[in-house]
Amino acid sequence: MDTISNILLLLVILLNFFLLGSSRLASCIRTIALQGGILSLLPVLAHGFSGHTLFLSTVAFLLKGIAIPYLLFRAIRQVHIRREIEPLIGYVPTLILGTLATAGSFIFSGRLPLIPEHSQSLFVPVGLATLATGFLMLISRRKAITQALGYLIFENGIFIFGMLLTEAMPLMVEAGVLLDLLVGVFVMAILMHQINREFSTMNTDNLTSLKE
Amino acid sequence: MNFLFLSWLVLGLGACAAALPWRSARITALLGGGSAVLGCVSGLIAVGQGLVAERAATFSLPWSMPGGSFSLRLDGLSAFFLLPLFIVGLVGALYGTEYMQKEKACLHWSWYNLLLVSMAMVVTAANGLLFLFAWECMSLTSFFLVITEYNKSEVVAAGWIYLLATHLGAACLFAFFLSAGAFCGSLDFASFQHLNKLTGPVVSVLFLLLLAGFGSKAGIFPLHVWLPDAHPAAPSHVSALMSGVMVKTAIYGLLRMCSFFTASPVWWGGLLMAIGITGALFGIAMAAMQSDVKRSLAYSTVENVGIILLALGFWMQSRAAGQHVVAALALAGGLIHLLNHALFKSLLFLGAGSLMHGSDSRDLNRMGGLMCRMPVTGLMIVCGGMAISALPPFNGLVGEWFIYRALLESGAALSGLGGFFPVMLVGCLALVGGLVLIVMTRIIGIALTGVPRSPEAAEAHEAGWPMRSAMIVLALLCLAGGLLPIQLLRVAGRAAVLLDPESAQLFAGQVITPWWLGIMAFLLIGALLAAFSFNRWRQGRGTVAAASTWGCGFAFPSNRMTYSAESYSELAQSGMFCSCLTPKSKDGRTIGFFPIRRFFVFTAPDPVLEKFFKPLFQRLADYCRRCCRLQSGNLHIYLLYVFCTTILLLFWVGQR
Amino acid sequence: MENNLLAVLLLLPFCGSVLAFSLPSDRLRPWLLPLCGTLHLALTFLVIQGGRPLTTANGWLGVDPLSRLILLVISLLFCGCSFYALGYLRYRISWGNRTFVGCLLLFLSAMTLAAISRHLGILWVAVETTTVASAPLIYYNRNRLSIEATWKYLLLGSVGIALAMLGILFIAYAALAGNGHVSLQFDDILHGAASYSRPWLRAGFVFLLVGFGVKVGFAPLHTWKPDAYGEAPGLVGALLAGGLTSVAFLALLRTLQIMDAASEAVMAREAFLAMGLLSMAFAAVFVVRQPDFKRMLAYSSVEHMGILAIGISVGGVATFGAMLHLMNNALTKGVLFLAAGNIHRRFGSKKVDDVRGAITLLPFSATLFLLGFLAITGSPPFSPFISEFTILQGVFSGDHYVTGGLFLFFLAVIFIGMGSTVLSVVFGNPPEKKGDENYRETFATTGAPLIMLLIVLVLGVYLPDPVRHICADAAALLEVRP
Amino acid sequence: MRITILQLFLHLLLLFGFSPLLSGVIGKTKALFTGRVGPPFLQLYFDIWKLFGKGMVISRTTTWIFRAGPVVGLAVPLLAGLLIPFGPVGAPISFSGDLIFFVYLFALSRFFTACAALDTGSSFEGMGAVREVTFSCLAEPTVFFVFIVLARLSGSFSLDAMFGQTLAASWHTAAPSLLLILVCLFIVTLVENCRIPFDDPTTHLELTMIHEVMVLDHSGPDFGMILYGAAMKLFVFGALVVRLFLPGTTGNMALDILLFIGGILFMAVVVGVIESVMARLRLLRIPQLLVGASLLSFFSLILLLR
Repeated sequence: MDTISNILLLLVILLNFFLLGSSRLASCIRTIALQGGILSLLPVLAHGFSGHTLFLSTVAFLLKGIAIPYLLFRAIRQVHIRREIEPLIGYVPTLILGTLATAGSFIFSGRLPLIPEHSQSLFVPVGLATLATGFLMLISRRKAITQALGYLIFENGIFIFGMLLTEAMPLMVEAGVLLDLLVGVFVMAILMHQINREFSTMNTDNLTSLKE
Repeated sequence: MNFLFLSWLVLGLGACAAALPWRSARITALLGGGSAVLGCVSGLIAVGQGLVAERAATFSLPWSMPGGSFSLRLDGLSAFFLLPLFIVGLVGALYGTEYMQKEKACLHWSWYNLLLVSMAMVVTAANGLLFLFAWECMSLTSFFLVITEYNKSEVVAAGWIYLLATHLGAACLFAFFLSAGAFCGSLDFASFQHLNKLTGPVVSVLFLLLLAGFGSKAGIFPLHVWLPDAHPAAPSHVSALMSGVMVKTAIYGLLRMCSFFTASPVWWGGLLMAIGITGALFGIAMAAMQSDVKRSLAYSTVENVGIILLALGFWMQSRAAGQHVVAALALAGGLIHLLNHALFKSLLFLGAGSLMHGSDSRDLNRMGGLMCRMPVTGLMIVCGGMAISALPPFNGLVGEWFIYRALLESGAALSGLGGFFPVMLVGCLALVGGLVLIVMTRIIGIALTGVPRSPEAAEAHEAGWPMRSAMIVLALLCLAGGLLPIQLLRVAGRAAVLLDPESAQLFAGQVITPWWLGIMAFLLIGALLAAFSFNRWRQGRGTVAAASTWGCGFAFPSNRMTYSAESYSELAQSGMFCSCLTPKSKDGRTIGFFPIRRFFVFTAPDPVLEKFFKPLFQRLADYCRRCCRLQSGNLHIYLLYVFCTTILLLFWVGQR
Repeated sequence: MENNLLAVLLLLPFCGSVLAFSLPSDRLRPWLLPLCGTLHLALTFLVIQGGRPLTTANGWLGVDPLSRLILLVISLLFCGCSFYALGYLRYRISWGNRTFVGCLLLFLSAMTLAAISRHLGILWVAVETTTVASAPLIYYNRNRLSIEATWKYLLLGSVGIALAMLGILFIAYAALAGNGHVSLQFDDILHGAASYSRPWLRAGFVFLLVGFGVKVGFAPLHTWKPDAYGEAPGLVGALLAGGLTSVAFLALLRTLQIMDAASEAVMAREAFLAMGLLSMAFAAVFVVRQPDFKRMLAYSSVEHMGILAIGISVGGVATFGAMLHLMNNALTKGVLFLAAGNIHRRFGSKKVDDVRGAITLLPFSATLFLLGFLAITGSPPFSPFISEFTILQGVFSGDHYVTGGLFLFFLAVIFIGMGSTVLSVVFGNPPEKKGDENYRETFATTGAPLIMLLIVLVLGVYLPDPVRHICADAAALLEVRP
Repeated sequence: MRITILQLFLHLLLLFGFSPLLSGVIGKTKALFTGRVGPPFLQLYFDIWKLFGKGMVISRTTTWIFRAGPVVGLAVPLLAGLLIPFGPVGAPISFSGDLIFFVYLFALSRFFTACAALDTGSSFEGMGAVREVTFSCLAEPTVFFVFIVLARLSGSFSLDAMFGQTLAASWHTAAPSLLLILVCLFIVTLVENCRIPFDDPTTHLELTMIHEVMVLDHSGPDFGMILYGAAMKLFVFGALVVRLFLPGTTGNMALDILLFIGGILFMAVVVGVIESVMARLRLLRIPQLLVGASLLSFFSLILLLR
C-alpha cells in the first residue's frame, strides 16, 4: 500500500517542478488542480476505506480539484490579465532553487525519527518539498494571482503532511483546515479583483508604496 | 510626620479643585494658590518637627506594587531638604496668584501642587520604587509647567529637551536602583546598607550611574544642556522652584545614595570636584554673555551647583583621607550654600519675573531704568544680587566662607602635590567670585539703573502686593541667614549627622563656628548706617539740584548710547574666556558706499549642546533612517525574512 | 452551569455578527457593537469569578488563569472600542458599515474562541479566523494604500498560520513517535509531553514560534504591522494592537507551556529572549524620525511585544510583570490608536509635517495622545511603568546585566523617537491647510479612550487585588518547575 | 594679642586722621620730579573739608543706588581697617577666616561703585564700571594666594596673626617667596587704588579712566566721602605692604609706631616715584600684568609647598 502512495508522492514532486518551470498561468492552475486530485486520493490509500477517510477524500477532491481551480479561472477571466507569469528571478534559477529545496527537505526529514509503519513512506519529505516549492512560488513570482497559487501549493504540502496523522486528527479540525483554505483563497480572489480594479494590473510592482 | 500627610492632602485637594473648570481664573488662582500656601505651611511645621526630633519618623504601608512598599522616612537629611522646598513653594504660590493672571494657564495650579507633593515624596521616600515613582512624577509635572506657554515653539523645544534629559537620567537611575536592589535583595533603603559590602569595579560603576542619573537632573556640567532653556521657559515662580529646589532634590539623591557607600574610594571626591569647578567656571562664563535675564540666572544655577558639588566632593575626599576638620568645613559649606542658593536664586528669579511682568520683555537690552519705576522689585533684586555675589551682610557669604576655609585649611596643612589642588581651587573659586560680580552688576546695572531703552520699559508698572510680599519674605530670609549664620550651621548639622557622624560632632564645637561672621555683618550694617547718617547730616544743609547726567560735552545723548548687555561683558569675554565659548554674532558692519539697514544679532548658545549633543543625535538619527531601508515595501522580501528566520531557528535548534 | 456560560460567551458575538450582516439599516447596526461589547464584558466578569479552572464536557473549551487574563483584556478593549465605534461610524455613515460591524463581531468571537480553547487545533482555527475577519476591517478606508496593506497582511498572516499548522502537526507527530498516543487536547499534551520525541518537538516549536510570531509581530516577521496599523482606521488599529497581538501571544504562551512540560524550557526561553531583544532593536531603529504617527504606534507595538517576550523568557518576578504588561499595553495602545484616529480624521493626514498644534484644535484627543505617549513609554503615574519596572527587576535579579542594559538603552531611544513625533504633532501652531473643518470631538470618540486611560492610571497608582491574583496565577502557570 | 583701649584709639586715629596725608605725599613727590612746587601735603584734607560743605547736583536718571555708592565706599574701608594690624598696633577684630571677609568686603564696595556708575546712564560711567569689575576679577586670585602663603608661614588664618610676630621669623625661613608676595601685594595695591600703571587718577580724558570716570557724576558731600574712602583704602593696603616689608619690632611701642608711619610715607613716596616714572599701560596690557602677578604669587606658593 506504501508503494502506491510513494508513487503518487513522486508524481506530486514532478508536478512541483513543472509548476516552478511553467510560464503559462492557465496550465499552472490545471496542474494544481491535478495535484489536488492526486492528494485527495491519499487518505483512502494511506488508511484504507473508512467513513472518515472517504469523507475526507471526497471533500478534498471537491475543494482542491474543482472548487478552487474554478474560482481561480473565474478570477482570471474577470480581471482579463495577460496570461504570462513574470518570475522575479527567471525560470532556471527558480528551478535550481526548487531542486535545492527538495534535497534540503529530504536531508531534514532524514533526521526526524519516524514510527516503524511510516518509515518507508515518503510523506514527510514530499510534504516539506511541496511546502518549500510553495514558498518559492510566493517569493519569486511577480503577479498577485501567482502568489495565491504559491499559497495553494504551500497548503498542499501541509495537507500531505497531515495524511500521516489522519486517524489522530478529529474530522472537525481537518474540515476546519480545508474550510480556512477555501475562505482564504476566496478573500484573496476578492482582493485580487479590487487590486486589478484599482491598479488595472496584477503586478505587485506598484504594491510597494508603503515603505520607510 | 502626620503634618506632612496633612500638607500632601491639602495640596492634593487643591490640585483637584484647581483642575475643575471654574468660571473665572481668579477662583482657580485662589483655590490653587491658597491650597499651595496652606500645604506649605503645614509642611513647614512637619519640617520643624523633623529637624527638632531626635529619632527619624518612619511610616510604611504595604503597596501592591511588586518589590515596592509605600515607606517614608523623615530624618534630618530629608527635613533639611524639605525646608527650602516648602519655603520657596509657599513664596512661589503667593507670587503665582498674581503672576499667572495674565496668561490663561489651564491646570497650572494642579501641576504646581502635584510638583510640590512629588518633590516632598522624593525627599522622604525610603523605598527605591517609591523614590523612582515620585522622581518621574516630579519630572512630568515640572515638564507640564515648563510648557505652560505651549504656543511658543522655543518653549516647546525647551520642554522637549528637558523631558529628554530627565528621561535619560531616569534610565541611569533605573539601572542603579535595580542592580542595587538585585544585590541587596530588596528595594528598601534600609537594605541598601549591604551596598558597602560590594568591592571592586562594581561600586565605581554604580557610582557613575548615580552621577549620570542625578547629575542630569542637577544640571552638572556636561549634562546641564537642558537647564538654560527649560528654566527660563517656565513661569518665574516655577523656574524659582525648579532652580532653587528641584536641582537640590537631585543632590539629595546623590548624598543619600553615597551615604550607603561608607568605604568610598578617594577618586570619587576628586571626580566630583573636577566636575564641580569646571561647571562653575563654565556656568558663570556663559551667564555673563546671555542677554536674556532668566537664561543668565539659569546659567548661574549651573555655576552654583558646581560650587556645591565642589564642596561635597572635597568633603568626600577629605573624609576618605581622614581629615575630619576639613571634612566638617566642606560638608557645612556645601549644605549651607545649597540652602542659601535655594533662597537667593528664587529671589532673583521672582525679581526677574516681576521685571518681565512689568516691562513684558525678557531681553536686557529692552529694559533699563526700571528701578525708579519699580522701586520695591529693584531693591529686592539688588538684595538678591548681593546675596548671590556672597557680599557680607547677606547669606551668600556664609556658605562660601566655609568652603574657602575648608580649601585654605587643607591648602595650608598638606604639602607637596596634595596641597597643590586645594590652592588651585581657591584661585578658581576667587575667579568665579569675581565673575559673579560681573554678572550681577550687569543685570542690575543694565536692567534696573540707567535710562529706559525701550518704550515698554519707559512705562513699566510695579508688581502687585502678592509679588512684592513674596520677594520681601525671601530677601528678609537671606538677610537673616547672613546675620545669624549659627542657625544655618545648626540646621546643616541636623543633615550632616546622617551623612558623616564623625565630622558632624565638630559642627557644635568652636573650631568651625561662624559666630564672628554674624558679628561682622551687624558691624557692617552699623558702619553703613553711620556713614548714611553722616551723609544725610552733611547734605542736609546744602541744596540738592537735579540736572541731566554729565555727557562729557556731548550735546545730544540718547538712551541707545548707554552700555548694552553684550558690551558690558565683552571685555571679560574677549580677554578671559576660552575660544570655545565665543558667542555667535551677525555683525552689523556696513559694507558698500550707501548705508543700508543693518542688524546686529548677538546670540550665546550653549557650546556643549551645539557642538556635542546636537551633532551626536543628528548622526544617530541619520544612521537609523538609513537602516530603515529594511522595510523595503515589497512583499517578496518580507516573505524571504519569514523563510530565513525559520531556517535559522531550525539550524539553531539543531545545534542545541 | 459553567459550560453553557462558556457557550453563551462564545456564541453571543457570533450571533451578533450574523445579526449585523442581516440587519438592513446602517443607522441601527452600530448599536449592536456596544450591546455585544457590554454583554460580553459582563459575561467575562462572570466567567472570571470562578477561582478553579473550568472546562466543558469533552475538554475542547476551558478557562485557565492565562485565558482569564486574555479574556479580560479582549473584552475590556472591545467594550471601549465599541463605544468609540458609535461616534466613528456616525461620522462615516456614508461608507456603509455592514461588513465593518459584522467582521468586528466575528473578530471578537474568534478572539474569544482562541482565548478559551483547550485544543491546539481549535486555537489554530480561531487565530486563522481572526486573520480572515480582520482583512476587510483593514480595507475599510478603501484607498490604494489600504488595499496594499490588506494584501500584505493577508498573505503574510496566511503563510504564518500555515507554518503554525505545520508546527501543530509536528507536535502531534512527536506525540505519535514518542508514546504513540496522539491527541491535540492541551491537557493531554501537557501530561504526555515528557515522553515526546525531541527532534519532532523542537522542529514543531520552531514552526509554532515563527507561525504565531508572524501574528504577534516579532522583529524580522513584523513587516506587515506598520502597513496594516498605518492604513487601518484607528478603531481597528486599537483592536489589532491590543487584542489580536494578545491572543497570538497567548498561543505562544501555550507553546511555551508545552515546552516547559517537555523540560525544554531553557531552549525555548532563549529563543524568546533573542526574539524579544531583536524586536526592541528593530522598533528602536525604525521609530526614530518616523514621518507617520500611526506607523510609529505600530513600531511601539513591536517594541512592547519584545518587552513581553523578554519578560517571559527571564522568568521569576518578570513573568508577573509580563502578564501585567500584557494588560497595560493593550489598554494604552487602545488609547493611543483611538486618539490618533481622531487626530488623523481632523487633519486629514497622518504625515507629521502636515499635523501640528493638535492641542488647539482637538484639546481632548491631543491631551489623550500626549498622556498615552507618556504612559506607553513607562512614565510613572501610569501602569506600564510598574510592569516594565517589574520586568526589569526580574532581568536584573537574574543578573542578565547585558540584557538589562540593552533594554534600558532601547527604551531610551524609543522615547526619543516617539517623543519628538508626538510633541511636534500635539504642540506648535496648526497649519493653515485645515483638514476637515466640521469634524467635532463628540463624547463618544473621546469618552472611551478617557475611561481606558483612567483604568491605566488607577492600575499605575494602586494595583487592585483581583487583577493581581489573575496575573499571579497566570504567571504561576508559566513558572519553570525546577 | 589683646589690645588695650589706647591701642584701639590709636588704631582709629591712624585710620581716620592719617590716611589723606598719603595722597599729599604722592602729590609732592610727583611735583618734585617735574620741578613744580606742587599742592601742599594737606591738600586732600582741604578738598574733603570743602566738599563736605558744598551743595550737591544729582542727575535726574539716578535712584537710591547712586546715593548708596559713596556711603558703602566710606563704610567698607573703615570696617576693613579694623581687621588688619597697623604696624605694632594689633587689629581690633580678628577671627579665623577673616581674610575671606576682608576680600569680600572690598567686593561689596566694588559692587556698589559699579552700580552707582551705571545708574547715571551715561556710557562713560558704564565703560569705567566694566573695566573696574573685569580687572578686579583677575586681582582676587592674587590676594588669596598671598594670604595662603602667609597662612602657611604663620599657621593661622586670621589676618592679625598672619601679619603678626611670626612674620619676622618667617623672613629667615622663606625669604624668596615672601619677597615675591611683597611684589604681588604691591601690584594689587596699585590696581585696587587705581594708581598709575593701571589707571591714571589725574587724567581728563574719560575714555582712558577706570576709577575716576565712575565717580564723575558725584558732587558735594558724596564726592567727599568717595575721596575719603579711597584714601582710607590706600592706607589699609599700604599698611599691609609696610607690615610685610618691616616685620621686626624694636621692643618699645612708640618707636615701632614711628617706624610704621615712616614706612607708610616711604611707600607713598615709592608710589609717587612710579607715577612720575611710568605712563599708564595700554588697556590690553593690564589683564596680562594681573595674570602675571597671580602666577607670580602662585609660584611663590609652590616654593613653599616643596
